[in-house]
Amino acid sequence: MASLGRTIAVQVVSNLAALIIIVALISALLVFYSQTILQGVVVEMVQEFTRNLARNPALTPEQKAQLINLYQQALEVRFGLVGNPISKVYHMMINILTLNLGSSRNVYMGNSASISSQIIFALKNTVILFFTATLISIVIGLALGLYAARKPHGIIDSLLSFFAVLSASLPMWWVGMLMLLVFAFWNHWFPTQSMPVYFAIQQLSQAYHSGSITTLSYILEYLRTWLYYMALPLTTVVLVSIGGWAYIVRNVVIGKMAEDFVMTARAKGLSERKVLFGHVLRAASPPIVTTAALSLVSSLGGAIISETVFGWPGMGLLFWIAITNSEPMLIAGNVYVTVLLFIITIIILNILYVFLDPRIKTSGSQQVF
Amino acid sequence: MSKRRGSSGFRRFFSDLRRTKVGIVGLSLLILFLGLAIFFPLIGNMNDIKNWNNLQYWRDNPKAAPPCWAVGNTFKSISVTGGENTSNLIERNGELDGFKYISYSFLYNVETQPPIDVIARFNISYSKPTYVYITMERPDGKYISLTGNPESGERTSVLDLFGVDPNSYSGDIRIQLASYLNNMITIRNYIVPWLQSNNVTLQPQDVFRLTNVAFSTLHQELTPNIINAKNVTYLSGKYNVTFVFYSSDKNLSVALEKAIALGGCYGIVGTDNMGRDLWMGLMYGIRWALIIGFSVSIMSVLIGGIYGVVGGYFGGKTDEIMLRTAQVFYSIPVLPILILLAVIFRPSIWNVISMLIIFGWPSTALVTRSMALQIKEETYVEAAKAIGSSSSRILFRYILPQVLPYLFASIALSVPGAILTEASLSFLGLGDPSIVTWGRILNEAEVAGATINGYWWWVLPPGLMITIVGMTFILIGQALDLILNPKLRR
Amino acid sequence: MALTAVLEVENLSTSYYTFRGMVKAVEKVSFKLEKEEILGIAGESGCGKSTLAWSLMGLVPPPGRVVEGSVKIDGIEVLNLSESERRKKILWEKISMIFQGAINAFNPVYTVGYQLAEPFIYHKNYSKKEALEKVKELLKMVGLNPEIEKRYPHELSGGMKQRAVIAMALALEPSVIIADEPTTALDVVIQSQILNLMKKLKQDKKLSFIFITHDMSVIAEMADKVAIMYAGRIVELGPSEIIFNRPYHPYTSALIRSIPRLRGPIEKLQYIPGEPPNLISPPPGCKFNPRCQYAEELCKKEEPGFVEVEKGHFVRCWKYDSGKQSSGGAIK
Amino acid sequence: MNVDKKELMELFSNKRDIVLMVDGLKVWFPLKRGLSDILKGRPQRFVRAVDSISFFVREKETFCLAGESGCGKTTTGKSLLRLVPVTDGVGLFRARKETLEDLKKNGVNVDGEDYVDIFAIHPKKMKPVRRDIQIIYQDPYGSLNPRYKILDILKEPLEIHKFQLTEEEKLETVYRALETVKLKPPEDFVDRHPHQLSGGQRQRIAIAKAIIMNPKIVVADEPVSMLDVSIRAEMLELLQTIKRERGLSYIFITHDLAVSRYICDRIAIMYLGRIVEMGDTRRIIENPLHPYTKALVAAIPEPNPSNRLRMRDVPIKGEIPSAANIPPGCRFHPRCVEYEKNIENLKSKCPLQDPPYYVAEDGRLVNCWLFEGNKKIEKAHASFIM
Repeated sequence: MASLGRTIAVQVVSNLAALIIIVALISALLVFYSQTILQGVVVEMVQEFTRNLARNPALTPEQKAQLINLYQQALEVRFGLVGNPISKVYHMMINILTLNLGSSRNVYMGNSASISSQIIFALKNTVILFFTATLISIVIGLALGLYAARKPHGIIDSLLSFFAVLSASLPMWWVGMLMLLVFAFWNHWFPTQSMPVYFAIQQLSQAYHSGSITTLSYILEYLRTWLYYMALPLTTVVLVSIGGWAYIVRNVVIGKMAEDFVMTARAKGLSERKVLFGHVLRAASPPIVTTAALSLVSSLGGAIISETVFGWPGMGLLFWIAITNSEPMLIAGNVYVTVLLFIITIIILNILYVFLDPRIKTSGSQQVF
Repeated sequence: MSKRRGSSGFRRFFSDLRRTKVGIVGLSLLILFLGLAIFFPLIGNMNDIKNWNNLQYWRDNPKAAPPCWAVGNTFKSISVTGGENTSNLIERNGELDGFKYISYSFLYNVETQPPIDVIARFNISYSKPTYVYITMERPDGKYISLTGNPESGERTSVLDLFGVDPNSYSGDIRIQLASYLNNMITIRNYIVPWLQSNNVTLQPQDVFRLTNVAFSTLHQELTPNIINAKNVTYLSGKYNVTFVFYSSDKNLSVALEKAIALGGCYGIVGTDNMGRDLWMGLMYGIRWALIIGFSVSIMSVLIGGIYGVVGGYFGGKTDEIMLRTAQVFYSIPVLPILILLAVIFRPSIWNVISMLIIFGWPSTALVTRSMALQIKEETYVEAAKAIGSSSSRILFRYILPQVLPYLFASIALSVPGAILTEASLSFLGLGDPSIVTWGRILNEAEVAGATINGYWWWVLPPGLMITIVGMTFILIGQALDLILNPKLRR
Repeated sequence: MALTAVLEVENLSTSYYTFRGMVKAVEKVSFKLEKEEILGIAGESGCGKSTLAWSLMGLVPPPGRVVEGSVKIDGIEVLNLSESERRKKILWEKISMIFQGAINAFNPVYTVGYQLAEPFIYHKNYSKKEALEKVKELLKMVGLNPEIEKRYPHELSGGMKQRAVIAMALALEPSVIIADEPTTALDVVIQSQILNLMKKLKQDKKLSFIFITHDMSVIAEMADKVAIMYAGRIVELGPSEIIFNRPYHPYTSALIRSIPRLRGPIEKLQYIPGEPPNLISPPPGCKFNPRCQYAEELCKKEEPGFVEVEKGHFVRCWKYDSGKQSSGGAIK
Repeated sequence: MNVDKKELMELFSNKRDIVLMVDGLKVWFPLKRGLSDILKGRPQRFVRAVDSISFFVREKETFCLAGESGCGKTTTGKSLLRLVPVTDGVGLFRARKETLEDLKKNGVNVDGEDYVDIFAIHPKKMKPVRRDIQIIYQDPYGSLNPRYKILDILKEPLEIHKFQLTEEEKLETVYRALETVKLKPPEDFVDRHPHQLSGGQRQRIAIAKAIIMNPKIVVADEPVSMLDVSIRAEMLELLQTIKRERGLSYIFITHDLAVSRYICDRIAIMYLGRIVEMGDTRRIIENPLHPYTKALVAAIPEPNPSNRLRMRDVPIKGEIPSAANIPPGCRFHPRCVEYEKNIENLKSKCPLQDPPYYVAEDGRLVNCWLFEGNKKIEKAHASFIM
């Protein structure tokens, strides 16, 4: 068992090191980013400030110059453009790692400018959409993959492989555009933008609190609203990820079907169903669970472009808004949270892997990495 | 002797590829795309691509027009050039009470839908004040004069219509009838009087409504309340638009460059909102897709492959360090960082490609490392050591040849990813503006709200091309996987 | 005393339909297994002995299929039973299998105890607790510490895994037990312990075994009756004394004389020239003719019949097929 | 150079008929230490695969290393070619003249005028010696590079050691090697790939490859155990004819004592990395002295059907321990039936001290306290040459 503890410790350390290296990379990029881009933003704001100052006759030119100067410095401090780059990178890293991200210039999501609350708000939405979509596609994919694996090279199997090939090369955001075109533009079943889901929810809760609708209809209405706004993005994500996922399951299961213990189980008179679900699936569970967990977590990063196309207020859209509005700390926070969740999952997976595959418990060699 | 071994390996390799069904489909599609990419200048024309960003070049095309095969009863564009002897063009010149005149009559036939515009381009030169008179004759014999009618003493100078120096000028002039007619002054001066003369009741607010339908109204059946009639019926038959240029300058010369009656549809895949021919963009996009796809996948697989094999074979410290770096790269969320880099450095296509390579190699490295670890344990590798072969000989003659087939498969399998990521970047507007790629076309579609305006021909084909090219390589990759020994990849 | 046959096999043939062609792995095999008897099936690699084992249970792995023939266990015809009937009534209840220890006959993610309990749970629908008791008994019976039921297969040594596999096969005390190369992967000392264990179990539990291996010495150690297989056919079948001391078939005698001995004079070992037969395009006539020193024209054209030269001793060779030729007696 | 080695070299230089003398060979693999082991300061533990063995091989002799799996016989064979790291030991080898010259050229101090200590050579400088010591592996399917044609497999040794031969001469050598292993006509085999050959044919290619540079010693690691019995005899005969023609010696590794009785001159029975009995093969098998050898011989089944009626009595207990924790004293004592029988007078020796090597009447060596009366060999020294 000792060597097992050692392996997990090594993995945890190496993953944390990876995290720190990534945060360092992001901070370096963002510092460089603020040097070039934000400098421009500051210059604009200062010019605008000088213009409306010029209209105010009461001030003498010296006072105006002084005020402009003060304003410029305040802005530079606010955007963190002061001090030598290395220490700036270092400070930014510390801020990111300790999650004190401050606030963004204006409110993009949720109701407060604090970056952490906006990220939580966006994360909540991404979880609602992408987590459920990925879960659905895992469940359907599992069933499809298992079904195809029972008759390798049968009709279902070749159909599945074709669909997997197709969905592996489908750009998700393009499928989103098509969905909007067909369902939102041509027959108006669904909204073209999902951002207003929150206003609808707010009106709904006001109507509920003012007592004008019953709890039951509130709940039904609540679900209907969510479904109404979420339908298109949800089906897109599910459509694109089912194929690939079913293909992974099919390959792993076919691999396990060729093992010797499958013949043993059959010889013992177990029905084909028991052999498949009892022995093969259980033996195939370690790789399947690992891939499932990894795809679930990487979905937390949201799909930047798909969310932009649908206007779904998730982590992806927040990242894109942060990019277009040059909000360095919002960018940093967003990426950091995605990577943090990814690495935490890998660590949990390494530990979980031990219980899934007893061979690891004793030899301690296997690594999800 | 050994040279032949290499080539026989490849020949056997491609003969296997042909055997599998999947391989045949993939291979034929690949040959098709390679052909289209290499021979693009023959099937498309290069200056379409050179002028992709020069909007002047496209101004004669209908804007955001669907492909003709898809739209049933729309007007099909007709165009004539000066001097072409066709029934659609009648040229006349001569003198009339002291003025030299040159006139071009452009005739076009309308079945159910009128053209959305009539555009004419002339090359004119004169040294005295010159005037222009445009009339339209409808199939029902009615005449509409669209500029000052010289017979009733009104003269419209070329200055008013073309904004050129009225006294002397030599060069090109161009007019778009629809945009000329769809403004208040022209409507009040010429359209309203003509309509009233044909007893069409016009309330004041109807005039405003005319501003964007004036040109098409001229093609309608004349009934009293045609302005707010529910279903519009157009007068079918031959229309004749005549451009007369007259000036006191005896050596006035006017040459018609081109006259077009613009149809409601265009070409094979239609046009975007700048009138650009999307078919050209799509076909040319193949070239860039393949360049990006191949360069990224080949480089990242080779780098990753060698790195993995060396790490796996030599093991120990190098392997450990390699594994950790590959891990770091592997847990980086690729798209956000790529977007960040693209925003900061505004990269050219070649920087984007190198960025994709930097993020691409770890996945191959991890697989080839585990393969090298497996092959290293084979008896024939130890036997090679026993007869004294050096590590490099073992690497290149024993391990790499076994890993090579897998590298081919993973090159094919990583092409779609590269194309997709570049397309995503260009879709966000971060691609290289100097080149025509599918991602960029889709970006322009998204910016112009193509989905919300229903321009399916602008949105569907580029995405379809990305998918089909991607599928081609995955089919080839799967075929290669089928004929390799899968046990090595576990 | 009239021994009742627990297993009768008549004219059994199994072929594999690979994309390279049809491989006739087992061709017209017939034999009987009496109660409390061990039938040894010996043959070199590729002679079809494992395919025969799986065909007896009607579980030939794809692309193989049983082409013809009948297999009766305790008088019940097995091959034309429906899939579910065979599973419920025959497999592991009437006929079970001892696998080669080396291959992972156990599912690595389940404990040894659970996999031994499965037959009780599915066939006899015992509860988990009752099944566990039976498993502990089984483990004691094969000389293993009952505690290992909690352990996983990879934690067992080769010898322990082999004993567990034997215990699993004996769970429902079936009438016929097929042992497919049970000791091939074991060291000689552990092999002798396992063979002793199987002998003891045969006497105590009155079992009937089919013992399949390529090692003739192990066959001599265990089998009452021996069948020698070559290219999918039984070329000689008879009591082990006859097979080992006065073999009739040229292949059997060559095989016996190519085994190096531990005791007695060191004679020059005889070997059989040529390569093992290619089953996709086998030579016409008797399949052994290319490597047989007595081969004649007839052997090259037609396949000899399976002739009972004396009580319980069958040979497939033209030298003894009285129909065509008459010189009898064993080959020296 | 410690005293023993000097003594050994004198002995070796005047025993001209001995081609290889190994003394005190140890191959210990360090065990991966857990975090807690390092913290508690526990000493580095080893898997003692080969635990100090000494033997010699004469010219044209087939010396057998026999024992069950995990006894260290293969590791011993491989250590001669330095395919495994050698922890300790002297290996005096009478190499060919050209090999000794090449070794001197790349800076190796050659001990004697016609021999060298192969364990003292740095692995990187071993290349010339590899011409003179070759290996044949057990698995015919795994020992040939699947991507090579047979011609390339056989030509590779010539290319690696830069034999000054033209292409035709190389082809000629390859053809002669194929004929030696009875793969006639060679033209049929040269262009084929390993997967197009049967197991027997591939093993012949492996033998051809081993003898193409006509080495002095060939380590044959279970060369026939994966072949069918019917073609095994043919292969053994081939090995013997090659030995006679080319005057090379075999180190024949096997677990099957019947095969070693047929082909080997001298045999060493190994248990847990140590030689327990060594001497003339026939005498040892017909009348084993060491308790482990007795058990080994008793356990081997014979092709005689009368055995089926009685249990085979094998005088041994329990299972083989792992080489990571070898029992104290005589490593066989926990399983030894003789120790159990007269535990009284042995309980001070067997479980406590490692037995020395005694010389039995017929000159064989036995590593067991039961033979305390006999002549003892002081150091684990090869000087006991009969």
